[in-house]
Amino acid sequence: MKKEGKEQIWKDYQKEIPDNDFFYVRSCIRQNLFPASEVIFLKILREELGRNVFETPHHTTCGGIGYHSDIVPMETMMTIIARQFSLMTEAGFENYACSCITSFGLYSEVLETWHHFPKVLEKVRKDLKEATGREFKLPKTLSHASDVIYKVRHEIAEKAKYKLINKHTGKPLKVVEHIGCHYSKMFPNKGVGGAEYPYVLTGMVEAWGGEIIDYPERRHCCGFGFRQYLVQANRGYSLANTHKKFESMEPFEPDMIITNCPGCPFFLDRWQYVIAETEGKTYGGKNQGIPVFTYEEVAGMVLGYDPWDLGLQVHQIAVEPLLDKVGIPYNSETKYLGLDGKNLGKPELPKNICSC
Amino acid sequence: MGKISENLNYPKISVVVKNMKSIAIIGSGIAGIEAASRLSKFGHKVYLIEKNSEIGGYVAQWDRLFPSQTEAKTVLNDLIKKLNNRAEVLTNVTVQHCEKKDRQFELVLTDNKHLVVDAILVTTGFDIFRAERKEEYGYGIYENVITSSDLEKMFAENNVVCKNGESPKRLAFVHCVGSRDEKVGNRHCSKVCCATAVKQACEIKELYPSCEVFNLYMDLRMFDRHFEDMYHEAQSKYHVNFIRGRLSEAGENKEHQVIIKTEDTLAGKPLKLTVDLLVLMTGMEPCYLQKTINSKLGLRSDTDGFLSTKNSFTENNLSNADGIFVAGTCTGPKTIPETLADSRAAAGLLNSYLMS
Amino acid sequence: MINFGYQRNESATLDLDTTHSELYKKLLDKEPSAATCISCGTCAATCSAGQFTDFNLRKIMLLCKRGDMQSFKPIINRCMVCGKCQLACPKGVNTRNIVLILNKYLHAGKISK
Amino acid sequence: MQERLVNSFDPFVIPYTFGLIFLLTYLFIALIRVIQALPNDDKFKLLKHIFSLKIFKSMKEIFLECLLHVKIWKKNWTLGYMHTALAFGWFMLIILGHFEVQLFAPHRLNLPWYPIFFRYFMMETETTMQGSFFFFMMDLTLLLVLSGLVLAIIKRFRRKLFGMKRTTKLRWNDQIAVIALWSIFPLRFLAESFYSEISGGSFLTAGMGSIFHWFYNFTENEIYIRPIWWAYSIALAVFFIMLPWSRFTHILTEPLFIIMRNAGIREEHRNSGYGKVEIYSCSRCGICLDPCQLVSVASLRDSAAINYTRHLRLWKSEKAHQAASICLMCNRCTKACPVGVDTAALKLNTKHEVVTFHTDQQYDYLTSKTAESGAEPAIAKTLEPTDVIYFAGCMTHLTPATKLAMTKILETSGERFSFIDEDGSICCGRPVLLAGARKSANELMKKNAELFKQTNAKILVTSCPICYKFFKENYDLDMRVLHHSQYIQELLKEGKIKVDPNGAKIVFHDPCELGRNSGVYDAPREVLKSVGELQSTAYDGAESLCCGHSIATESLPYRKRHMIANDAVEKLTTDHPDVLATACPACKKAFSETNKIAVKDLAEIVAENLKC
Repeated sequence: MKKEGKEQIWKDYQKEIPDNDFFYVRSCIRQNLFPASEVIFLKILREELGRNVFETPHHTTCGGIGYHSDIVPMETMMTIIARQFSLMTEAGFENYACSCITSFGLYSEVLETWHHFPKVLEKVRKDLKEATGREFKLPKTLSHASDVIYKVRHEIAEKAKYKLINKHTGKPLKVVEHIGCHYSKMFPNKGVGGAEYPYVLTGMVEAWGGEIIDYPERRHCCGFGFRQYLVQANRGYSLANTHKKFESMEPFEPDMIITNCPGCPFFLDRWQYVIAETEGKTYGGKNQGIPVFTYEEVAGMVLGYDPWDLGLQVHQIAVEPLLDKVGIPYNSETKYLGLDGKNLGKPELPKNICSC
Repeated sequence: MGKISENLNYPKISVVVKNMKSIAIIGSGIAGIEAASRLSKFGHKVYLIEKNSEIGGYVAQWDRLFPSQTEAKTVLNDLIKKLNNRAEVLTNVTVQHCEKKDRQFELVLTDNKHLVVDAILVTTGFDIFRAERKEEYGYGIYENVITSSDLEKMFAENNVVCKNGESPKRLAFVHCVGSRDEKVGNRHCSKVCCATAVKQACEIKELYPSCEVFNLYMDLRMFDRHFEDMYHEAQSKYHVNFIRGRLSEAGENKEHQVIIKTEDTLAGKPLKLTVDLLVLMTGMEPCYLQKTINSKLGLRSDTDGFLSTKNSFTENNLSNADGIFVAGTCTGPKTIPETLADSRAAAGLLNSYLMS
Repeated sequence: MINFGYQRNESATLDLDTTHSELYKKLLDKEPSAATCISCGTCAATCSAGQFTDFNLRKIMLLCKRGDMQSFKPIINRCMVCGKCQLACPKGVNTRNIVLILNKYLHAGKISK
Repeated sequence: MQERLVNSFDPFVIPYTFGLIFLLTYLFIALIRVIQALPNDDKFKLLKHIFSLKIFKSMKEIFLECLLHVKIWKKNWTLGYMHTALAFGWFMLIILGHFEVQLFAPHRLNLPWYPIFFRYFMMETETTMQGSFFFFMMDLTLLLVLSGLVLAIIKRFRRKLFGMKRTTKLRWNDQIAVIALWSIFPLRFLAESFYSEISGGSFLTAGMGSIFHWFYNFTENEIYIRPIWWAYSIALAVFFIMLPWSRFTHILTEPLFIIMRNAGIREEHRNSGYGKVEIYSCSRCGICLDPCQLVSVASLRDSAAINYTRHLRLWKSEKAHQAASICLMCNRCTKACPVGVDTAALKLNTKHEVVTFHTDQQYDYLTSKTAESGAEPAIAKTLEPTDVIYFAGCMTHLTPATKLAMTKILETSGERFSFIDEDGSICCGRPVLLAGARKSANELMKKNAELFKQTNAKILVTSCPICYKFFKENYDLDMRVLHHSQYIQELLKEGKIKVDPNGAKIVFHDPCELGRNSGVYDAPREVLKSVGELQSTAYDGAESLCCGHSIATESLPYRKRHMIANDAVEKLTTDHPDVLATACPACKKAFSETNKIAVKDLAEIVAENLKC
């Protein structure tokens, strides 16, 4: 694939990302799946880079899972989002940043709807006012948390202790980037680099020394797809999608996968285990998977945080081989210790694939 | 305006032709008429030989022409007007005998008239496939099965009705009747039937807006300028139903409606349809007299029965015999503009031949 | 191997990279006219068996060309071999022989060279 | 007549004797194997036939066909004479030889070489002249054989004199056998001529002998004389040894074949023994080549009956299958075969070997709703009782004029009828049987029969000769089965319909399945004569051509079919009829596609001229 061609496209999709003063909202599920990611995000921005990020415990879900599962109606969802915006307004912020891709897609959709149908916006204002007495302003900017990290990627690179380079060979790590579908597939101009060749994660990986690989099914969904996973009868379909992606990337021998969505890293990670346990197939060599990371985890890694503080021990696919490649030290003894230093217990490890 | 175009079309050189040459044109369809008017303008003596009592060929039978819906009459009258009685028209005769003497030809016509000409232009045209030969389609057996030329006559007489005099509520066109059909010995595509069928479908809808119209096609060949527009109009304006499937057999019910059997190849299921009127899009075949004419003039036909040309790219107006030129549909199916262009090209070529 | 209560769905893609139309090549070798089919559907329209079953020669030939034998294997012997399709085919394809060859291959497992 | 030598043996008889013993041993084993392969009831039939008076009928047939070759005489006199001269002549040489030994040296009968080399061991004394009659007879027979031989050699180069456009090509095994056969008699002639001065001879041998002596007066001890006996013996030995591996096997198998056939044994199962005998009874005479349209029109020589049997003999089952699956099964070859080899049955067996696609689910959709499409089953509809059922047949639906004509005729006749396959039908099963699938055919037959029985009809009329043959011969129906030509003939005869003659010139083409394969020749002609002027052609009746669209052929390419149809139309229309009539939808389609002449089904012609 021609890099120049992609650069041509990236030029056309440059969104405005503010530099400071963010109103940050968390994802419903990431805290369970990748508990340290959001904490690391705040830590990097606030402590490493001295940015002002506001967070409130009063914010709720955006309603996205319910909305995409046909449970929450659109009006309800819009009112929930209006309430989030009122929290931002009340806190005096206008740069809205969210951790979740589904939320990001939903906010984009709602803002776009209100833009084209002002009457709907009026009704939502009225409904919110009646229900909660709150009022809101529309955010000036809407960023996904990965946009923010993308914005500060060079600052992180300057402070980095490690580079995404294989210390044994000296060559850049081969990284697969996977963007959440709702990041820019619905509104290409809302994502960095557009929908076809999004640049947001590529930019980070390039800045931190890695090399992005292109593979045929790069655009394909990770397989989450809400209904496809939530209903057990449909899970075979979800699995088939993930399988298709891995079959497609396998020949490129990727060292790791970086993602920016709550669902994607989870499914790309856990389905590798399911495929290994049902079909005996692994994609990172014999009994080895391809480790999957969120962008915050990768940022934390290059900044030299303790891998266990990044929550890498809750991954399915063992991360140690990757840490070894980059040369990040880790202590196997402390792997399963909680924040309070107590032993969390060691999980039962599967037979067919090397796990955490 | 008219004068300017006349002058542009016919260069002054025509006036200064000194030794007048003579040409026999066999066939007075549009190709023959157009060539005759060009050649006579160049100052040559033209004999237009016609087997029927009227000139104009098949175009005289048509009502309106695709894709512009121009009346065929108008086109033909224009052509005849341009000819301006400059050619000697010999009707109700065919060539009985032909002998080449030096560079001249001596022709004996069926009325024993002798002509000595310097060159011959063959514009014998085509014949319409006899639909009776596809017995399974029931032409001549079922009263409500007609051909496209029958329908064209009905349009001209403004009397498009079923046998019982009622207007059709449901009507189907069958494409490729006698074309692309190994079983009737016609492997070629007749080129004009697809466009004709779409044209006639629109005309039916124009006439009877509530009539349901179906076009059963194998491949829809909308190859020329504005054809695709016509097709688009048939879909968007007239809601003509297009079914990709070829008729296998037709039957008749008690009400003398036609029951047709086809496969909807896109749905992948056999399809049954009862229509009030079934129109068979009969294709083009070599003129039934072509073989006789070939034997008299020493011409050759290709395996498809249409006349061979010396070279299908650069010498497609030259026959295998020196001094005998060919133009129009006798060398393969053509649309009206193609036929006219071809006969103009032949006339130009003939002129330079005669002047050399 | 663990049973999770669900299985990965088989791909519905006609994957021409991994499937090989061996059967079609054999078919062409034995019945060259198979190559001249234009998928017009006349055979399927006139078919006696097709009125009652999913037997559809046009589709079968297409799937055979695409290397997907499994999907028509169960129905290929539904044909009564009456030859009506052959009489109706505008391209002179030996449809009957095609059915017989595919049958021989898929149901008897042998096909003479 | 006396023995010339004290010794009754000479080394040159060894090759001959060895060859003979080999041949007899081979024959014995082959016979045992054939009989073993016969199903038990066929063995019983054979025994019953041999020990009944009917065996004399077989004997007569063997004499007429194997020796005199009467059927070949009927085809062409020269060809017939050639076959008779060789077969009957040689047979007589053997018989007469044995008579001589029996009469003049009965104590030597146990020596198999004695009758063959009689003139070497025995001599005529001038005083008795006892053997002169036999010597004369032997010379006469030898002359007969030699004349046949001369013709056989001429035939290799000028086959048209024998009424054959094509003849067989010889393979190496046949070539050796033919060379051996061709040398036997000239060598015998030479040997006996040289010895005529010593042993005596008649007009031929003695005459030739004296010519030799006129040139050069040799004695028996001359070095070049005895080797001729050696050569004669070796030629015989080579021929005997090659016989089982050459076309000449038929000399020995044909009598057995005739006996078995007359015993009522038929080829029903592969490897039944009868089939083997049948294959080896093919003399590869090549008479079947010319009638075969695949050979004469489509240039597909490999599929001719003789080549098919050759493939079987050589165990080339794939090639045999190819030949069987391309065959039109028009049976013109069987009709022409002087031996009566019925390759149609053999070919069905060949196809049956390969075709095994029957499964229990194959046709279940005909009686029960299938899960796949959910369409109503074909046979579930109940049929009303009626007198006459009309079954147009699958293909007649593609010639709707025939179907409409039949409906009109049936309506005019006033008979109570029902058109049972108006909305399509189950196939009769013959096409699938012809493709070799017996079980599948049985299933279709069973289902159709059930359907027909519901109507309690007395007559089943069909427009398709393929269906007709099958309904008539393979279905066990409790009703009369008529082809529509027969039914129309009956209606005309009974006055239920009347026609106005229109005087059109009509040529009738006999469909293979109706004519040659079902024996219905007269009904269609009678019907057509009532309407127009029926022209006869060289291809009437059993001589009729195939239209090329036979349902039996599987792999014949369309263009070849079309060539056959074109050729047939040209041959049938030399007298420029107004219309070419036929009585089969496939023939009608085939001929219509040539676009040369108006082609009509006879039902159409009748319907057009019905007097209402």
